Amino acid sequence: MHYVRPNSIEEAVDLAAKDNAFILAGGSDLLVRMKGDFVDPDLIIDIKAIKGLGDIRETDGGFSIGAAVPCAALGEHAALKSAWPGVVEAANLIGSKQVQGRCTIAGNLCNASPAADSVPALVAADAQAVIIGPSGKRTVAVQSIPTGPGKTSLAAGEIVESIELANRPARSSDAYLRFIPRSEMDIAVVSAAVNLTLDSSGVIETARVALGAVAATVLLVTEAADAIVGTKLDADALDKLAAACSAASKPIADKRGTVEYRKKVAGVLARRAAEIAYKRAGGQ
Amino acid sequence: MSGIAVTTTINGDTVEFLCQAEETLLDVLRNRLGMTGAKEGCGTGDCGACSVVVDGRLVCSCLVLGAEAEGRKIETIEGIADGDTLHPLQEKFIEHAALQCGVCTPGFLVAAKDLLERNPDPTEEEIRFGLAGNLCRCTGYDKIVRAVQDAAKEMRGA
Amino acid sequence: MGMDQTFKNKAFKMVGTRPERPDGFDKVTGRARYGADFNMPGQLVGRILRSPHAHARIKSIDTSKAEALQGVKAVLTAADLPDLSDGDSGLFNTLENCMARTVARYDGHAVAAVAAVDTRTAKEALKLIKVDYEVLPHVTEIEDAIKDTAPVVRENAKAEAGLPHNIGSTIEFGHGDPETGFKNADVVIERTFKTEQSHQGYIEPHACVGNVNADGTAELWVCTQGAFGYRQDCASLLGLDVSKLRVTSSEIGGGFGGKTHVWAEPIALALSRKAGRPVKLVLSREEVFRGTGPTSATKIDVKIGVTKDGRITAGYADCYYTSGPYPSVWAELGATTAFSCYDLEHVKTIGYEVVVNRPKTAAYRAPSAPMAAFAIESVLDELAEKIGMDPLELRIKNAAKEGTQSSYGPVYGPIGFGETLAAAKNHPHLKAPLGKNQGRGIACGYWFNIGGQTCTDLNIGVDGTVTLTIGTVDVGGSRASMSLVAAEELGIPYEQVRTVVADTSSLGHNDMTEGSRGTFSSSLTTIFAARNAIEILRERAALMLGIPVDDIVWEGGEARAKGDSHGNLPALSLKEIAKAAPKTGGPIAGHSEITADGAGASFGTHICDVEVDPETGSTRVVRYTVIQDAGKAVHPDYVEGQFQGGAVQGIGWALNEEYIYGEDGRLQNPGFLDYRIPVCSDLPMIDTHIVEVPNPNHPYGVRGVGETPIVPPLAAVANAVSHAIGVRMTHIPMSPPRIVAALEAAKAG
Amino acid sequence: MVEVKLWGALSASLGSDTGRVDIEAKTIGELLKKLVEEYPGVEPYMTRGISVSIDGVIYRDNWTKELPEGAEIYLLPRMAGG
Repeated sequence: MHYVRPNSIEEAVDLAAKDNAFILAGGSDLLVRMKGDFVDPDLIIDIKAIKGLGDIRETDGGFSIGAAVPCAALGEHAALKSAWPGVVEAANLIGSKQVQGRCTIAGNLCNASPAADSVPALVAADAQAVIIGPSGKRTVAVQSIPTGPGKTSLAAGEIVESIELANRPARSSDAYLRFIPRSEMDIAVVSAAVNLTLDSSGVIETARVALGAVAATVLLVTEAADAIVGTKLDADALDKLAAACSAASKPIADKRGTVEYRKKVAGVLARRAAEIAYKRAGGQ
Repeated sequence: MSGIAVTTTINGDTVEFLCQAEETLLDVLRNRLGMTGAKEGCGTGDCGACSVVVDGRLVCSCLVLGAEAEGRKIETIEGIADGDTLHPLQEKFIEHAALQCGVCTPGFLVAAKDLLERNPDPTEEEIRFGLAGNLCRCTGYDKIVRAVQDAAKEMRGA
Repeated sequence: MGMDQTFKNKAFKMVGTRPERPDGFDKVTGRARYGADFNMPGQLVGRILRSPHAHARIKSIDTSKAEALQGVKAVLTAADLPDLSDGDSGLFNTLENCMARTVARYDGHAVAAVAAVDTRTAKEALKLIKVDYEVLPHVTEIEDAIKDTAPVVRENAKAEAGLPHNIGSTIEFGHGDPETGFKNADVVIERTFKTEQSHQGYIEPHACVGNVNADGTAELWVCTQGAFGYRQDCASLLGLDVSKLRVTSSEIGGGFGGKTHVWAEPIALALSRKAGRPVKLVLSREEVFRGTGPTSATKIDVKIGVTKDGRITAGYADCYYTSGPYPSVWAELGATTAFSCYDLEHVKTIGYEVVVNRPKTAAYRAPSAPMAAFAIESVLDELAEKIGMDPLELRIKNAAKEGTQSSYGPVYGPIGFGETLAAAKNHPHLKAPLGKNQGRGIACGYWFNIGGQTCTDLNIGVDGTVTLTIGTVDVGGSRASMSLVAAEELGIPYEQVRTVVADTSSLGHNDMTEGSRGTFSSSLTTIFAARNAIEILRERAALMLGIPVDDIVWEGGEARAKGDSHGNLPALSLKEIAKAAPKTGGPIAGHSEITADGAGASFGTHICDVEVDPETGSTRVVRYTVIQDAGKAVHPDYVEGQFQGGAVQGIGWALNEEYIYGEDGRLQNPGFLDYRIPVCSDLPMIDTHIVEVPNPNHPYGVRGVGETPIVPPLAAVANAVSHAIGVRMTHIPMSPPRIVAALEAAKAG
Repeated sequence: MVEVKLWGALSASLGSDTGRVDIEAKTIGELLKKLVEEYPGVEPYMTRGISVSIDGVIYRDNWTKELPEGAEIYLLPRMAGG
């Protein structure tokens, strides 16, 4: 096993193309998998020394979050927190304070766990991932990266460089909720993120609803969004939203929850997240 | 296999060591540097007993590679007291009987110190959530929370 | 004075105060040394290979490739260990659990071990060991195990006549005739309760360093609840001389019963013996869950009858407890404690010890009592509801008191159960209003407490400072308590006493710190050792003053001449006598070696408020109060700490902690992420109220306190949840999916 | 002569219908010794460990403890703890 810490993204890309090479950003997934003997890397590529990857940049179009930014730093960035409260609250629910000091949203995305906390919020936010690889740079929607538990669409040598969050119109907000048996330090049994924009009268103009831990990948549930667009999130709209989320959920039964439980709670959380997002966006 | 040469700063002292790529910072602290204050309760970031601060960030040292320590500033439980003068948190943990077996105590102190540096006047809820990454099986947390509250008060000079 | 154990209602100067613990500085600075914090020169790294199968015959183990790997110094299988097949079955089982001999009996059962120069080599060597398994059918659940068609967990075990083959033993307690009692009842409730397997969850994994020399001398550094017990077990299992094996207990990072049994320690010693070098063996968290002592899973069928005015007419319980592959005493302890809080005319309990393909059940804090209390206290709660009586009143009405014949036989002496109930009745918690989706539960619990072999030395230094050497491992502050007791007896300041825990070569045998015996037993020997030392101090003072020893009394930490004829003689302080000791006869020390008995039983009453989210089944404990009889709290901080810690372990068990096995018989959640012990943000402050009804068999009135606090919480939380949601919960843990499922089932009728 | 009360299973294996037996003994040690002599069926229970309760106080390992006249004496399985 070798450890390298390249100074440039190009160098990292070259190294990442090698067999059994793993990217180390926060390490909160990689080191756990190494400890459990699930992986035994030949090469570990620490990307934290690469210039820019540790920064959150405010661009003309929004925010660019470097792949090596620890989640704790998201919560300390006032402008980001104010613009994307749902994304930030999701990132700040991963593991513990100690884990948040290490883990990154890019890592959370690339680890491709169906229960990843930040991914539903990023999907609801329509976040884009900037990918650099042997054949250059490309930008894709984050939901296209995880393709199944532990699997991604990234080609050999491809590295996520940053996550991009676009500016939203006024009267927009988002929220993320997850269900865990404890109050902290847990993996989502079910999770839901809602991102919405209101018109001046408080009617929902656009919405995106994403669910975690109820399928092999995060689900973007358009039926759920449709159920609340054009409404002021009245009781009927909320019921329809919840029903759409429960219907869209295709969970497995495992040690963390049953199929029935996850389907039901997916609806419950989506409803609650929608209410929070609506209020944050200025809805009454 | 040759080791990786690392130069780092631990509790203000420059420290050099050799380690293998797969060794964690916790392994290095405990097995190579003889600093056994950080404990391995799980090795997977779930218990907080190995908490240290790296470049101002509270982390589990079991989730950091030793090689990553190069050029960093690391603070451990061994550096919290000023010589034989205990930090107020250490004093309050003893005074409030906030430890029984004591194996989680180093991690709690490192985490609590980080918490109070970020938030000198936390509510009980903020303390509880701030320390949720540290497991204690003996105390039920009651006396730990009280010790942190009291230390915060003393540190604020209130 | 002397060895008189009876309670003397003396006024205390030290006992009952809250000084700082002597090991505090080490523990807050990271200097305290736990199991894994110690190294021996030239030590090797030990690692254990564990069965991936729940049940499999070991046809062969090929270790040749592992042995050939550069850096591997020893590979161990059961073939390297003594064959105890024809000896004591208890020892045989203990050793077989440490390393499977012919059959791996659970997922995680050790089958081989290596000692190598470093971790990487040791891990590599494990991969090179080839075990040829013949996978056998397995059974992990009680309901399946007690079927006649169930896979046989213990192939050579003889079942009791008429009982399924996986029932290792049965036991029955009680008096009167329950059937008669049920006939006299106005309301009878019969229900089945289930609890899942929980783990002690100590934060420090098992760790030791063992060294066996060619001359048969050996040493073991280890985190344990009892160095002497580990010495006895390791020596017996490996054929070592007890006196040649020196065991030193490290600071212990939690045990709760789990570190009263040997696990990897005999393996470390056997590896060292084979490799000819010291071996350090530290278990991973996963190994702790898969390979060391969880508690029993249980199924308990309860039937209780009451009259309309709240008198219990009869109680009956069938208690099924899993013991892993090795039958032990777990069902027995459930059956003894089930109804022990109550004064019953007709009561009967039957315990069934069920063997399953799960890890060997180990003691966990009041072992077996919490599950039985869950069943009984739940039914009492429901009965109270049915007859329209306050649940606390029902318990007050039926509470055991001095003179009551316990459900397991003997008549109780002075006990403090009634006082805990009275304190609960007057507690503001009971009167506090409840909010929406909130419910309140109360429950009671009992634990016997034990004494046992105990030995203590008290040595007085020439400067008059005192070293108290105890042999009961300090698991939660007992060194502070023992210093208080020694200071109390000698009449000197607390700071003048230092208490240390002895290794096995420095003191006579001490039983484990288990059964809540630590403070009870070692305080007795401390008192006796101090009194022994005072006799010598008086003799020396007499010599120094030139008067008869009978004219000297020990008061206020000094020797005083009594009687008119000695009016002008100065009092001699302990320091003055100590300073003269080299000239007056040599070192001054006191000793005590006893089998402590008469540990007073301790009863507790808990009050719990919860709030349940009916949509997600999420439960938060919003208020919790522990009321318990401590006899006399020597150091109240650490008594409260036991109350709080025990209650929270019970809360975790009640709500989330459980072993989850897959269809393949493998443990699904061997880590702190999915085995969810409570975190700080899950809990409120835990209020405590110490009741003090003196134990008549202790000079200060001390009772054991450590275990009782975990007995009531399963029931207290379950009663609170049941009231909050209006549905009776009968399955622990009450995880969110179980609560939602119960609500849906109730809705569906 | 002291009257010794037995728990259920032990009582059955000693062939006692009443749940009690009379033994001529002055100490716990003597009691256990006589018990094995007179009731060989007790042997397996002895191996597992027996405690003796005298007037409600449980003794686990104390052969020298005297059995007072008229005391309530109960045999119990050996208690353990965590």
